[in-house]
Amino acid sequence: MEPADDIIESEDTALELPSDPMRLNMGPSHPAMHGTIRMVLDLDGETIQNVDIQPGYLHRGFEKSCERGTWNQVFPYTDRLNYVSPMLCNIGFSLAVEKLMDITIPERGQYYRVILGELARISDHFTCNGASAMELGAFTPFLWVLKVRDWIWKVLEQETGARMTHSFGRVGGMAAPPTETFHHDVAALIPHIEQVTGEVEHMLLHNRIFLDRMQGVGNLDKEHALAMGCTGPVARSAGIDCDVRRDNPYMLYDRFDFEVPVGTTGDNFDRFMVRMEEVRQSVRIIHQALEQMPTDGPVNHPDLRVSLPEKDDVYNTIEATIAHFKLVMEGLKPPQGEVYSYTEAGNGELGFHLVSDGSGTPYRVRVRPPCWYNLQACRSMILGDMLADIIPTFGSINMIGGECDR
Amino acid sequence: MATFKLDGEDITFEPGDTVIRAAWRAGREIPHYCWHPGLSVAANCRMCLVEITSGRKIDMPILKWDAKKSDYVPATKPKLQPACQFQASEGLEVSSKSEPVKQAQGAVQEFLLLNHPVDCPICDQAGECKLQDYYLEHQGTPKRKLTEPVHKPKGVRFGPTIVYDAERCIMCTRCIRVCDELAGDHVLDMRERGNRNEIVLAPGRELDHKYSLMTEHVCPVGALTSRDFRFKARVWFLKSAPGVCNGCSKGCNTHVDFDPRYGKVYRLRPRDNMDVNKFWMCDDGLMTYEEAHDNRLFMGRVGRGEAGDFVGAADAIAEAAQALKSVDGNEIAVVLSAQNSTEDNYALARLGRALGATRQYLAAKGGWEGDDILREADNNPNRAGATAAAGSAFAGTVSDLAEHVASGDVRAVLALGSHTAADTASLAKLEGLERFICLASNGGGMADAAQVAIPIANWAEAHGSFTNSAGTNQPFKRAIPAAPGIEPGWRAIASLAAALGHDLGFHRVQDVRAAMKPASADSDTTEARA
Amino acid sequence: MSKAVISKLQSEFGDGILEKNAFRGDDEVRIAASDWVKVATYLRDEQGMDHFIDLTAIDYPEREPEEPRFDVTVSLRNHDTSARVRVRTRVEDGASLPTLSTVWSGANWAEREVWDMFGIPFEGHPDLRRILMYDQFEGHPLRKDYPIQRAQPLVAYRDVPRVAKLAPFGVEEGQPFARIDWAARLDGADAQVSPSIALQSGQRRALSDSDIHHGDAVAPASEE
Amino acid sequence: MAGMTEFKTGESNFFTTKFEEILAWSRKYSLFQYPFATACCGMEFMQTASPVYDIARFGAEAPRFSPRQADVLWVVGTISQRQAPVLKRIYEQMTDPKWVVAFGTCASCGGFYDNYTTVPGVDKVIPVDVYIPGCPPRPEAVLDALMLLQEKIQSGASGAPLVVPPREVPKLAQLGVNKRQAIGATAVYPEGTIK
Repeated sequence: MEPADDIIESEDTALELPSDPMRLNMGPSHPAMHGTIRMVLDLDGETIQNVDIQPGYLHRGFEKSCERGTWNQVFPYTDRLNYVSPMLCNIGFSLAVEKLMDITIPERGQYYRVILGELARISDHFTCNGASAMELGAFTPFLWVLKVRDWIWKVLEQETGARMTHSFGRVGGMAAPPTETFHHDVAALIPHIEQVTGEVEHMLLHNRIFLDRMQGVGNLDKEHALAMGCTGPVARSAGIDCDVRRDNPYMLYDRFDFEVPVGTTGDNFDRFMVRMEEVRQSVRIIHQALEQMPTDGPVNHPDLRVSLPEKDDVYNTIEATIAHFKLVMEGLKPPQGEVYSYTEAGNGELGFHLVSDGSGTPYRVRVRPPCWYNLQACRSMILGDMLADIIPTFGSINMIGGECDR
Repeated sequence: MATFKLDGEDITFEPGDTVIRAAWRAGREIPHYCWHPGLSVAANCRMCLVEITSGRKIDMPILKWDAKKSDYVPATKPKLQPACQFQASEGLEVSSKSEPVKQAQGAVQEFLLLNHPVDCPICDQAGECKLQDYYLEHQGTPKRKLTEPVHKPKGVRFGPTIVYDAERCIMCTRCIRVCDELAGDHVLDMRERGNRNEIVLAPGRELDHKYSLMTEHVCPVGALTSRDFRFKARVWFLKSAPGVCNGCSKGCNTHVDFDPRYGKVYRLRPRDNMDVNKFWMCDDGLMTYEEAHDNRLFMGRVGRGEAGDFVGAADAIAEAAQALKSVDGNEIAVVLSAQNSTEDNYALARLGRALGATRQYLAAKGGWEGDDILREADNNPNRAGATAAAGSAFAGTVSDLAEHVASGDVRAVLALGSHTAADTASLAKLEGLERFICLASNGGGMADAAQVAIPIANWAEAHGSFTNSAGTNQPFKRAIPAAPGIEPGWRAIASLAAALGHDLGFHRVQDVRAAMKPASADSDTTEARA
Repeated sequence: MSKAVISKLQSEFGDGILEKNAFRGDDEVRIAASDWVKVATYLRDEQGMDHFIDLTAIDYPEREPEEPRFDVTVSLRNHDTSARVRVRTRVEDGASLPTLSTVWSGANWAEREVWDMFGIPFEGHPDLRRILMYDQFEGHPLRKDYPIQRAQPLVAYRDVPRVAKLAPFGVEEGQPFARIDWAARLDGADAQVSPSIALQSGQRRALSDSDIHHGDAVAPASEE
Repeated sequence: MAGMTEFKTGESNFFTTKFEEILAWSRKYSLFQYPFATACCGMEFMQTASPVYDIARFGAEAPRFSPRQADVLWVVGTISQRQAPVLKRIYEQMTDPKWVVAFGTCASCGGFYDNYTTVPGVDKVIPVDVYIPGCPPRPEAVLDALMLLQEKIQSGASGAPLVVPPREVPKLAQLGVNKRQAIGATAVYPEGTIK
């Protein structure tokens, strides 16, 4: 365990008689540890003197597995990185390979990606906030957001065919164009999202227990957060005004008008509120995207070297058959090179560091998991706090095992 | 050295080189179908058209479609030249990537695919097909022709080895040229013209000369397929290891194509080696891959025929050591094999010297006739290597050995490999012998005659080397892993030696090769060291 | 923005910058391992690269022995200008690299992961332990020569006949049929038959139709 | 309820049944569950517990995060080699009678994580009663699995995993089966090749 040099002596511990710290094991099988994190705590009474956070219980060999298939065969694995918002991981990887190949997909496809991605972001934030509320005893909001998440999943299922793990992204487009009812369904879904957002806030923000356990707990210092590599809501709550969608606009995010909520103290309450506000901003983005999205036109990149031809042609013309064979049996071949492509996922900057040797198989796929670094910063958040404060703090980080341990 | 510029890059060429050949030597590929480095120039596929940017411009007037005017307008385009026929000259500047060239390549590609059947799912060439590769590289556009493609004969039997599909054929005439120029047998020719054009056999003939598989090998598309390889495997799943053909003492370089999933060799292909086999191999050589799996010894055997019972390799080695212990050195005969790798032979010779055996015999195959193209008269890949490994002169062949056994001079035989030219009569003489150990990868011949048979890996399952009749030592590499418990010959021999109380010090194949070096140079030194 | 940083680096370190690269707009420099901490500190203090993004490694076993085996890269971001640079260096197999966790505390876990996955030790790291795998694990899984299917179970698998039937994979089974067999490839015998697939295992383009061009003589086998 | 007969004797009614059956009946409708949720499947487990699907309707509402109070161990998600000892320990801490449900493909067979770090199916470590296919399984599948488990509890069977009663098999699949039987599909590898 690392030496805790930055331990804060709180008053009551100073008054206590000196005593040996108690070593307490939390997790990996602990309801609040999401089943995949182990914390070894040194407790002085109830005050956390030192903590050793041990991830890795859900290491599934993502990066190694990517080095054996084709580039498009990576998508099922990316689904299971952040399994609360798989679509964002899909899009992130598509954009990374497209950056490697230096192509951009047609506008309609980009709007499609934006809308699906923002829906995924909403379900991600809802899940995090609802779950951390539940862990503090507020069970009803949890059930409400799960209800909404199921509605979102129904829309995603109609579009992609799967509730959660869509494997819907492709290099150079999406697996399928939008369905006829896509616009209507999303438009019909949005009011429900807004309503439940309000309901959840109304319930929780008048709950004294909830506020007491969230406010002023798990503070995160700005400079420390930067050095720790925090991104996303965790960083924004600490007053770091960064959002890849705005700072380095990818896809069409420079066309939308949205704000980036920023917290002040970096405590759990700020993280909660930042996520709630981002849900509203995502709704705004979806509204604008739905208006701007062209109703017809291609979704996938036209080049047959990148995207699969129509099945009809594959069965009837030799050209399409050849393209299909080459893409399926050998895979598309990005040029030799190395890129780092980053997008704003539910937990922050999701980066893909790709190395291609010019072949149809990835040479190296490094994913920069946002919550890996957010979880790293968790140690300094809970040092000096009480044992019970681990629950809201850890919950508000939204550690997703698949993404953190890969 | 004279040079010319290809896409701005200096390419050196020898006098008489064409542009495409000079580029090929320099490792630059200009797309081509009908050109083959080993064949004469036909220049009929037009895929290798390039633009000559130096010298006087030759511009041809054309009519170009103008979308704005929706009418044809006069324009010019440069006269392109086939790189396979254009002589390279000092200071020449060639572009194989300029816009007109790309257009031409795309047009040729589209033309070749006009009537091509949708056969990739059932075509053995799929995966190594030039049409597929060049489609993605040089065309990439969907089909524009909407009418029914022309239909031609499919599945025509050309001979015992080759089947022809006229619909897939692009009429590059490589097969015709390989028959004419390699085999010297004008059995194929072309008839009709335009989209009726097809390859035909000479009347009353079959494609049955000794190099018929080379027609399939040079065919850039799936028109000619080998009846042996047809529908056996998909080349996407095959891997390939560098090998050396064990058909004859020419030592043609091969690709051993195997499927790593099943550890099975599916075919051999010629590997370029300008000093030995250029680009070619003969049919019999290509079919030697079957020995990799036919009639293999997977277990050791103690006892002959019905009486023999099968044991593990280790037990067989122990049995052999038991049999050899009680025999005096000069009564042991060591039989090297011209069919096995130099490493195995050398290890056995070393063991023989360690045992004090003075009699060395050579087992070799027979029954083969050569020609003046590739095939040597001797069908043993490693006679030279075995001789070098022996270090001293041989006391004769297996039939001589049989005589010596009958006369009682030899009371124990330690043989390598099962192949022998000796007739059954002489083998029958050996079958009387109580102490007859044979290390072999395949059954039959001496392996069946032996009292103790020890299984070893064959040429596809172990690293090794053959020395061909020209005296060049050519190493080859393991393709597939040997069956569990089966070791390479030299290692089996080393463990046999260990069982007999001699340490040959062979642990890795490098050890054997390091010890061999003086062996090939001078035999006395190895005698001293042994 | 990041171009300016690169030129500043150039003027500051001169020959210390071994290589500059801007593929697809990713500005990166390669430096010697000896300058690792120096350049990092300069970037943090002088160039305001206060946002630590990522640190990872890439394994090039075929580069040995001429060149060091591993590439280690660190990606950085300037929070005020949101400029990004990537710094890379090369490390021999077995050699170590000074830690960056003293420069950016965020490098702590990243370096532990690189040690865990690639076996590159970092000098001066506060506690260099495995982080994703367990201590009993032998080897470093992300090295190209570690077979992906080699599992090292902590709990002995149940020995019931039904288990074999129900679960498809044993300890040593799994994903043996990757498109690239690295053991064979490093042995030189992983040539692909299909010329276009041959590219996928990094083999040279076929020139004549006997598609893989190994050169005229085959190198002696490296290992039996 | 199985094996129950009703008697009417005028003023009062009473039932007779076997003690085991009344015990099993009471057990199967008050299952305390231990959700060992590690990965993606946990999301679907949440949905199953959510109002939309509401697993509580089937008498398995209360989650107990102490193995000593739990009857059913839901292994929800991928089990890595590093996690396996923890899982085994928890299973051993549970009190009999106890049942295990392998939730999702990873828990059943490792799924496509067949690599150096993933346990190829939790039944390599602990015995499993019900397997749920799917990556992740739909909530309907989860409810179906719960009902299967209840059938098993009622039937009193123990040990061997529950075999789903045969349902209608598509024609093609049947053909495949017959063909495989016809050619006696045993030898995956040709004789003498590497395993």
